[in-house]
Amino acid sequence: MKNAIGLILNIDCEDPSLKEFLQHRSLSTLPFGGRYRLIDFTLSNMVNSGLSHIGVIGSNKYNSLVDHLGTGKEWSLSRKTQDLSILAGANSGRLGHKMKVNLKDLQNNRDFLETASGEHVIISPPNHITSFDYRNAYEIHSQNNSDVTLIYKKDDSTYHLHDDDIYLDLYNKRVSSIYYKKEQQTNYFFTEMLIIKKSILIQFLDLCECTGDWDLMDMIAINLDTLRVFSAEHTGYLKRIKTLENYMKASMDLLEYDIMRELFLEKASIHTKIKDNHPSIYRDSSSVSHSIVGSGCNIDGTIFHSIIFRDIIMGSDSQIKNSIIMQKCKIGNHVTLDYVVMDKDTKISDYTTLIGKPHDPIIIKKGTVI
Amino acid sequence: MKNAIGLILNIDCEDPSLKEFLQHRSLSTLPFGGRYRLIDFTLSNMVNSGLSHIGVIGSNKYNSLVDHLGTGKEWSLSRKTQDLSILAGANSGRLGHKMKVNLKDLQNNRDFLETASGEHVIISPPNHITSFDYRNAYEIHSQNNSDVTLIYKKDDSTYHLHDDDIYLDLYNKRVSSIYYKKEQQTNYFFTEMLIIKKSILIQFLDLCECTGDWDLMDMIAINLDTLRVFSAEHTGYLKRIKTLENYMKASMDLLEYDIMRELFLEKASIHTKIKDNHPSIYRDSSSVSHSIVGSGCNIDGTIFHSIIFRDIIMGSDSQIKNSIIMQKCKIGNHVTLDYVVMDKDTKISDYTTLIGKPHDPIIIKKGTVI
Amino acid sequence: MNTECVAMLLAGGQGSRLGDLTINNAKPAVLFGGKYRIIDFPLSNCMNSDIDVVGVLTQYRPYILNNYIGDGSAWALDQIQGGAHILPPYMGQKGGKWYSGTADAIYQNIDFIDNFNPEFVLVLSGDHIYKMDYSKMLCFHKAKQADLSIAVMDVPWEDAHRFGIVNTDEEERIQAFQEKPAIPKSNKASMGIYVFSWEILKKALQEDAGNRESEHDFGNDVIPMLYESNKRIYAYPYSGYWRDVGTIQSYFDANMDLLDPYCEFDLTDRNFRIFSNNISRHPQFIGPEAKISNSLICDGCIVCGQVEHSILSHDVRIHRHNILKNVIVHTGAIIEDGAILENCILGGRARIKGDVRLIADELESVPQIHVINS
Amino acid sequence: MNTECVAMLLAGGQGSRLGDLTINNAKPAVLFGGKYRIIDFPLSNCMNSDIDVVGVLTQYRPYILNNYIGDGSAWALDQIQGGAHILPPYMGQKGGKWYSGTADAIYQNIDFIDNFNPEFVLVLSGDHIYKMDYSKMLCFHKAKQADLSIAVMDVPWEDAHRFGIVNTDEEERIQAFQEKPAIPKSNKASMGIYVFSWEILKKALQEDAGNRESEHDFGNDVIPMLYESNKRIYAYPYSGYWRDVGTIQSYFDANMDLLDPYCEFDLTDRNFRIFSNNISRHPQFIGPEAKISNSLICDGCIVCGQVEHSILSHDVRIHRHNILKNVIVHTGAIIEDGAILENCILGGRARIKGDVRLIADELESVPQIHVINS
Repeated sequence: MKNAIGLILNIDCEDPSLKEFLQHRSLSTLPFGGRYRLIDFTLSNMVNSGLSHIGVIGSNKYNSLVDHLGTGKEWSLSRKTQDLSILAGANSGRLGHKMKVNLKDLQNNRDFLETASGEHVIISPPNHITSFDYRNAYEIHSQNNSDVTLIYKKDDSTYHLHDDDIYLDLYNKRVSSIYYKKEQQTNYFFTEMLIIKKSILIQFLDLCECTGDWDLMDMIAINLDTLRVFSAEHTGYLKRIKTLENYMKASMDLLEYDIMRELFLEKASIHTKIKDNHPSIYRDSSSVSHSIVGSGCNIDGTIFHSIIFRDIIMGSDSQIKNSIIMQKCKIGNHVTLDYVVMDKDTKISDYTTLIGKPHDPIIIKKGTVI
Repeated sequence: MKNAIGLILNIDCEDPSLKEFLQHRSLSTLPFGGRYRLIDFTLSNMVNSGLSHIGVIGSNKYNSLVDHLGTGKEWSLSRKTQDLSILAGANSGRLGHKMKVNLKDLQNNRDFLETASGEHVIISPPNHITSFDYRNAYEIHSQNNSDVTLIYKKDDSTYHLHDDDIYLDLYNKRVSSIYYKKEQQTNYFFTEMLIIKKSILIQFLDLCECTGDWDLMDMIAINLDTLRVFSAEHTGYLKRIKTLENYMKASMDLLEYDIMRELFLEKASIHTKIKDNHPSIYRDSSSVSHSIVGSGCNIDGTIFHSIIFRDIIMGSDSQIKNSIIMQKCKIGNHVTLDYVVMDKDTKISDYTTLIGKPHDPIIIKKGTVI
Repeated sequence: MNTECVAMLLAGGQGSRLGDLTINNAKPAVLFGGKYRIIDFPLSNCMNSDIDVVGVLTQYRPYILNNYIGDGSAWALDQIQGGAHILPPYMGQKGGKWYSGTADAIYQNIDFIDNFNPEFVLVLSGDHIYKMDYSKMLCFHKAKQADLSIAVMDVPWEDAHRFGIVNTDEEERIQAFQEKPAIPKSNKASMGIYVFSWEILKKALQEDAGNRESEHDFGNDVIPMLYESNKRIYAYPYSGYWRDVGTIQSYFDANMDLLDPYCEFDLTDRNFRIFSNNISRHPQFIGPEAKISNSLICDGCIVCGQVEHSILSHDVRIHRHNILKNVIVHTGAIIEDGAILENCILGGRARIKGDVRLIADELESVPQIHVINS
Repeated sequence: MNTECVAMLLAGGQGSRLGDLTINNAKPAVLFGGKYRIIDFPLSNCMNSDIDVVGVLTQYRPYILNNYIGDGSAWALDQIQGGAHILPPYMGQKGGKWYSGTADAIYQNIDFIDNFNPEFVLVLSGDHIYKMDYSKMLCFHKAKQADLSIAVMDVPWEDAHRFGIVNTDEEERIQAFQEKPAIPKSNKASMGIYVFSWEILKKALQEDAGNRESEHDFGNDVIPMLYESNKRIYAYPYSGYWRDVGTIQSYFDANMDLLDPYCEFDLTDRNFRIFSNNISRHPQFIGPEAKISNSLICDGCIVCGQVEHSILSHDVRIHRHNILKNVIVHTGAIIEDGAILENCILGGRARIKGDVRLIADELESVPQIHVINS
C-alpha cells in the first residue's frame, strides 16, 4: 500500500433529521458507539490497511475535526513523516447537484495530491461504519491495471438504501454501467469507496476546469468506455450514516454481539482520540444490561439497551432504555428516558420523563438543560 | 499566569501589497525570518510568559495553520491537558468597518472561553514581531484590579505607524481616552495586545448580540468611564506586519545584530514547527555574508544582505542581494537577484536577472517558474 | 537551564511482598484501580503541582514501566525542556554500579540533577496511593527556610509503632526521630516524601557515598546524618488519604476503598485529576444477562455475568453465569461460564475455568485473599 | 502482537578509542555531521526499511542517548504498537547482571523480543555511518531460506586483514570465517549487520549463555557456534558507503567525507532521508565580515569569521578575525576573536581564546588531529 494515498472526503449532510447534531460539527465528527466519531472508522481502516499518507478534507466547522485528529498520533500517523494532512475543502459554495465526490474539494488540494508519493488514491466518505481492509480491493485494482476500482456491495433486502445510491452493472468484475437510480435489475450498489489512479484523477481535475462539471462519479460514468473501471466487493458489515434513522439503527446494531465482534474484536482496532477518564463506576443500586458504556461514567440507575458515552453522570432511581446518551450528559434522579438521543453536554433534571417513539426519538440539542 | 487564557486572533489582511502571499495562507502563517511563521512570535511569547491555555482563531484557509501548529508540541503545549485549541472564526462574512477585535469570532467560540479555566483573557493579533513577556502587564492588570489593560508603546519618529492605529490618553496609567485618529498630541499608541477580564468579555458578547456592534475596541471606548481600563507599556522591539513594506523592513531588521539578539538570544526562545533538514551546505565557491540562513540549504553562489529560508538550492555564479527567498526555492546558475521576494516553491532558471527597487521589490508568486 | 525544583521518583523497588504481582514487573508499574498503575499517583501529583522535571529511578524489571512512562506525555510531562526522564543504573568509565540504596540512586544521578540547576529536590517513592499538591510543601519548605522538609501525617496511636515517627516543636521543626518505636512519643508518621535544598542534599550524598558503614538509605543513613549535624529539618503536616500498598492485603484494601462512596479519595475529582497512559480499547459491552453493582469497569471489557463490588481492568471477559464478589481482575483475564469467585486478585491474562469455586470462609474474620496468576 | 522482524540495536558501547568525545556520552550518541548523532544512521535505516520495532540496548552513560531517542517520534518510530524501546540492563528477582557481551545483551532481552513474536531478528550496531535498506537484506534472507545472513562488502585487499573476512560459494553461502586474517582468502568483510531467524537465534543464545567459556559475543562465539553446527549462513552483498567511526581519525575522515561533493554518501537525498531529533534554534546569522566555504553549518550558529572546509554543530559562535580550516565544532562552542584553528575537533561548549593558534605541520604526511574539550 506504499503506492497509495488515502483521501477522506467531507460530506455536507443535508438530511434534516441530523441537523440538530451538525450545527457545531461536521458529519465526520458525529459521536458514535460510546466513544468514537464517525471518521474513526474510515481513518482506522485506512491506517490498518497500511496507508501512511492520508488527507482528510474538513468543512468550515473544522474545530471539532482538528481537535479530534490532532496530528494523528492516536492512529499511529507520524507528524515527522507528515502522514496526516487536514485539508480545507473548496469554499465555493454548493452546487445544485448533490455530488458523491466534489472535485472542487480536490482541486483546492492539488498540492497535496501532487506532492504525496503514491500513484493511486483511495477515496472514501467519512460516514461509514465498517471494519474494512482496503488491501483486497487494492490488489484487484493492481492486478487488473485498473484506472478506477469501485467498491460495491450486494444489495440484500435487509440493507438500508438511500435515494441517492448509485448502482453498477458488472461484467466479469469490470463495471459496464453506472446508474443513479435503480432502474434495472442490478443488485450491486456502490459503497462510495473507490480507488483511482492519481494520473487519471489529475486529468479529471484539468478537464473539469474547462467543462465546469465537478462530480467525479459523473466523470467516471462518462468515460466508462475508455477507462479500465473494475469492481471489488465489500462483504462485511457496512452502515452508512446519512439520516437519524441510519444513526439509530447502526448504534443499536452494536448491541448485537456478532456485529460488535466484527467491528471491534475480530479485525484490527478502531482508533480514536484518547480521553483519560476514570473507569466507569457502577454504584450500589445500578443495574445495567445489554448496553455499550464508555469510560468515566458514574451510574446509579437502570440502563437497558442503550449506548452510553463517556463521562455520563446518572442519578439514582432513574431509567434509560433504547436511548443514546452522548458524552458529558448529566441525568438527575427519578428520570425516565425511552427512545431519546441526547447530544453532548445536556442535562436532565430530577423527575423528568421523556418517551420518544422507535422511529421518532426525542432529540435533545447540545448544551440544553431540561 | 494560571488564571489567564491566551487568545490569538485571526486578522484578515486587506492590504493589496501582501495579497500574493495570502492566497493560500492566512497572515498568521506568512513565513518570516528564515524559518518562522508570523504566529510563532505571539504564540511563543504567550507560552514563554507561562500561559498554558491558548486558543488560536483560524481563517478559512486553515490548512497551513493546522499543519504548522499540530497539537502545539513544539511550543511545549500538551495535547493531554488540551493546552492548544484551534478555533474556527465566525464565517459570517466581513463587516464594513475594519475591526481590531471582531467579537463575532469570539462569540463563535464562547464554549472555549467559558470552559477554559482562567478569569482573564490575553488577546493578541498574530502578526507581531517581538519578544514580549506578558507577565509584567498581567501584574499591572492584577494589581489595579483592572477590567481591561491595554498594552501601548511610546511613539517615536522611527516607528512605523499604520492608518488604522489607535491612540491612548493616559492619566496615571489609567486610560482616559481612546482615539482612532491621531487627533491630539498623544504619543501613546495601542499595540493591539490587551488583557481583559473574562466576565467583562462575556458581558460584551451578550451586549453585542443585542446592539449588533461587534468591535471590542469600540465597546471598551464606549464604556471607558464605567470600566477600570489601565495601561502597560511595551518597551522592546515591536514590528507589526500589515504591508509588504513592514514585512521587508522587519525582515531586514534581523540582519542587525542587536535586534536579532533581542528577538532570539536574550529572552526565551521563539519556537516553530520542527523541520528535519540537513545542515546547510556551503559549497566551494560560495560566499555568504550579512544574511540569515535556514537549514537544508545547498548554496553555491554569493549572498549578501538577504534572508534565506530552509531548503533553498542555489547554483554557482549566482548572486542574491537584499532579497527574501522563502523555503524550497530553486535558483539556477548565473542568476542575479536584487530586491526580490520569492514565495515558497518558486524556481529561477539559469541566466535570469531580476532587479527590483528598495520600495518596490519584485514579488514572485508561490509555485512560479521563471 | 534553571528549574526551581526537580522531582526524583524512586521506582526501582521490586515490591517482593506483592508476590506474584511483581514477577515480571516493578512495583510502581503494578495495576491499581482498574486502569491505573501505582506510579500514576506521584506522577499526577507532580503534574498537579506544576513540577515539570521528574527523574524516574528504575532498576528492577523496568520494561513495562519504561514503556508505560514513555515520553511522559500522558502526564503532560513532555515539555521541550524538562519532562519525565528515566534513569536506570548505568556503566561509566570505571564500570557500572547498581543502585545500592535510595540515597545511592540519587547520588549516582547528581549530574542529571545538576543539569537543571535546581534550588530544591523533591524525593518521592513510587508505592503510595495519595493526592498531594507538592507546591504547597515547597512553599512550607521555603517559609521555614528549611534544609529538609519531611511530609508527615497523623496515624492512629495504636499503629504508630509500625511507622517512622517524628517529634516536632511548635514550629514544626523536628526534634527527634523514632524508627518503628515500641513506645512512640508522637503519632506523626513520615510519608517518605522529602523536599531537600539541593546544595545540602548534594553534600550529604557525597559524604554518605564515602561512608562504608552506610546502607545509603534516606531514612536510615542520610536523614539521621543531617539531623546530627543540626540541619534545619521540618515536618510538613499532611492530612488526607494516603496508603502504602506494599502488601497483598494493603493493596487489596486500597483498591476496595475506591468502591466506597464515602471514601475521601475521589478519582472523579476534576480539579485534581489522576492521569494515566491510556490504551485505546472499545467501550464496555454489557451483555443482556449481566448484573453489575458497586464496581469499577474499564474499556475493552465484555461482561455477561454477575459482578459485585469488584474492579475490572481493561479487556476482561466475564462469561455468563458467573458470580464475582470482591474481586480485582487485571488486564485481559478471562472467566469462563459458571465460575464463582470471591476475595480474589486475578493477574493479567489469567484464565479461570468454569468449574472454579473460590468462596470466602465465613468463619474467618479476615478472609484470605487468593492471588491467581496467568 | 505479531511483527515480522524486530531490530535490536547494540548501543551500549563506550567507544573508548574516541577518547574525550565519550567521557560523558555513549558512542552512538556522539555528534556526527553537525546535527546528527551516530545512532541516527541505523535508526533512519530502520525507518526507511519499514522496520518499526527497534530495541535499543544501552549500558554505558545512556542519559544523553535516552533523552535523544525519547519516544522515537523523530524517526517516526512512535506507533501505538511497536516503536523504539530503550533496554538498559536490569535487576530481576535473582539480582542484576550487566550486559557482558553483544550476545548476552540480546539474551537478557529474549522476553522483549518474544513479546512481538517475530520470525526474524535484525541485529545492528550503533557505530557505523551508512545507508541501507534492511528490507532488501530480509528478502535475501528469506529467498536463501537462511538461518543467518551477514551483510558483507568488498574492501580493498590490502585492508582485508583488518576485518572479519568471509568466504562464500556461488550461492553466497558462507564456507569459512577468518577474523583479521594475515592472509585473507577473500576481500568480503562483515559489516556487523545480521539477520537471524529468531527460533535459531534464541536457541543459540540460550546455549551460549550456559557456556562458561564464551565471551557472549556474536562474532567470536555465537556465529562460530552456528557455523559449526552446520546452520545455513549466507553473506548478503552490500556495496555503497559504509564507515566505522571507532577512532578519532576515522571519525574525522568520515565527517570530512560529507564535504566532498563527489562522495557517494548524500545527506540531501530525499528518497532516503536521515532523520534526527532536532532541537529548535534560530536560523544561522552570518555576519557582515564572514567568509564561509565548503562547510556544513547548523541552526543557531552565529558566524562572523572565516570558515573553510569545516562542520559547525548547533549554537556555535565564531567571532571575527578567525580562521577555521578542517575543523569539527560541536554544539555550543565559542571561538573568540582572532583564533586560528586547523585539523581540530572541538567538543561541546569548548571555549577557544583569541590567542590560540593550532596549525597543522606541513611536513607531516597525515596531520595530527587536535581534540579540545570543554
